[in-house]
Amino acid sequence: MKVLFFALLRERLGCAELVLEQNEPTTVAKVLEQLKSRSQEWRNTLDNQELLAAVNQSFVDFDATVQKGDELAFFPPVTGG
Amino acid sequence: MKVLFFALLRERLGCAELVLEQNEPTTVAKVLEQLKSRSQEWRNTLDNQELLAAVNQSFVDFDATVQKGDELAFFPPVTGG
Amino acid sequence: MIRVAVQEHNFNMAELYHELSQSPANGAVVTFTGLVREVVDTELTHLTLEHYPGMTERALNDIGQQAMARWPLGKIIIIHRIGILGLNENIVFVGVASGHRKQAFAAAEFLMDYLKTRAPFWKKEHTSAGTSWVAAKDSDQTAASRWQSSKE
Amino acid sequence: MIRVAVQEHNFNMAELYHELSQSPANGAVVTFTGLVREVVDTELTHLTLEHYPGMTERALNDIGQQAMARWPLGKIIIIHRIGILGLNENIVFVGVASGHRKQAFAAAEFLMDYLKTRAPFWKKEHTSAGTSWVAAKDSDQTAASRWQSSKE
Repeated sequence: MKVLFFALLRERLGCAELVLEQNEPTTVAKVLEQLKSRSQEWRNTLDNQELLAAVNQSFVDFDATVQKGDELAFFPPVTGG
Repeated sequence: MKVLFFALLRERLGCAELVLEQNEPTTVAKVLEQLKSRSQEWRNTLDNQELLAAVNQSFVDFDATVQKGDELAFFPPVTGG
Repeated sequence: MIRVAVQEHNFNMAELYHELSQSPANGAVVTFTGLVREVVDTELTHLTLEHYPGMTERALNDIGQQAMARWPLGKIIIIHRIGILGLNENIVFVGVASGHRKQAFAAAEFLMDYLKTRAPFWKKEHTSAGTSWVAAKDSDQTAASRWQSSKE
Repeated sequence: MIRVAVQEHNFNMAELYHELSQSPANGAVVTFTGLVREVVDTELTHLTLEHYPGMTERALNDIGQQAMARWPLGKIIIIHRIGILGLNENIVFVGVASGHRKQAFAAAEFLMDYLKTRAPFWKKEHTSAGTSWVAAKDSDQTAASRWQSSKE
């Protein structure tokens, strides 16, 4: 599973993209917990930021299912236009 | 006093502009009555048409005063844009 | 700043947009353009646009000033064409530049609603079946009157 | 018909207007353009626009389809620029062609409200005082949410 980060989140984490081994279907919320457990810095950043999530380039709630081969993205509220 | 007619009104009356002798101040409504009395055709046209009026190029109600030297205009509801 | 024009010749969208987008204080530009539209069931060849010279410019300026008094706007342009206008030709342009989009949208719609009911222009349709003056629409009166009860 | 584009280069207003005004069935064209606006108290030199390649195009198309489902529209164009954008440069263009003005205005405003809250773009301001990501505005969420309770 590919996980993408954008904008402020990408900058704070110092990471634009990572790959997670994930054989069983899981949820966006569980992946997020797993990411927070990587380090105190990741936890702080992901806790302190209002986050949006997309799976395969569509917005989803955090209880949405993600599985092997999916593209999961986390990012701050959008500010285009 | 100059009296102007536009669009359908101009066409029906066969008149774009006429000059009325008017030494005393009067009202738009009274001028309209005077115009209707010119002929049965004028009466029919001015009775059967929803009319707007302007004095010196500003919209007015029919009880507005008009006087010597004013430019009075009658026309149908506008349809620009 | 308000600029109004009543003219026979067409307007140039690129120039108008340039004029509207000059100031770095204005982050939002909204434009409306009305065009000669086909008429269902009859073959429209063209419109003729009659107006009340002098009063039209006054009325358009007045409408522009009312919009300026309601919203913080940087620039308003109103252009109305007159004379003979073929199918799909431009009739009217309203452009508004403002700091924010909400005000720009509201002002542009206000300007069109007021122009439709308060500027002395009259359209005549020329079709394969003959000519006829366009009737005023109740929906335009309704659209204009809603601005009297609300400030937004 | 919906056309969306995400691009670094500027857009050409004359060409876009031409594209919107082709059909004689559409008597009304409304456009919105958003530009880089000066920032009060700091000297803004430019913005950088980041986006989520692939998802942006999908999101813009989806927003366009929602507008098409709500109103009878002839054509929608949505263009969003990315990369480095200097003061007063164009950022975003939304254009709608429709039979009547009311629908064209409503659709253009809807498209902008949804784009502001549902298309994955992020602005970063570069000023004399440093750089900072632009914060999302509550007013944009409010503007977008009103379309959920009303069909007009």
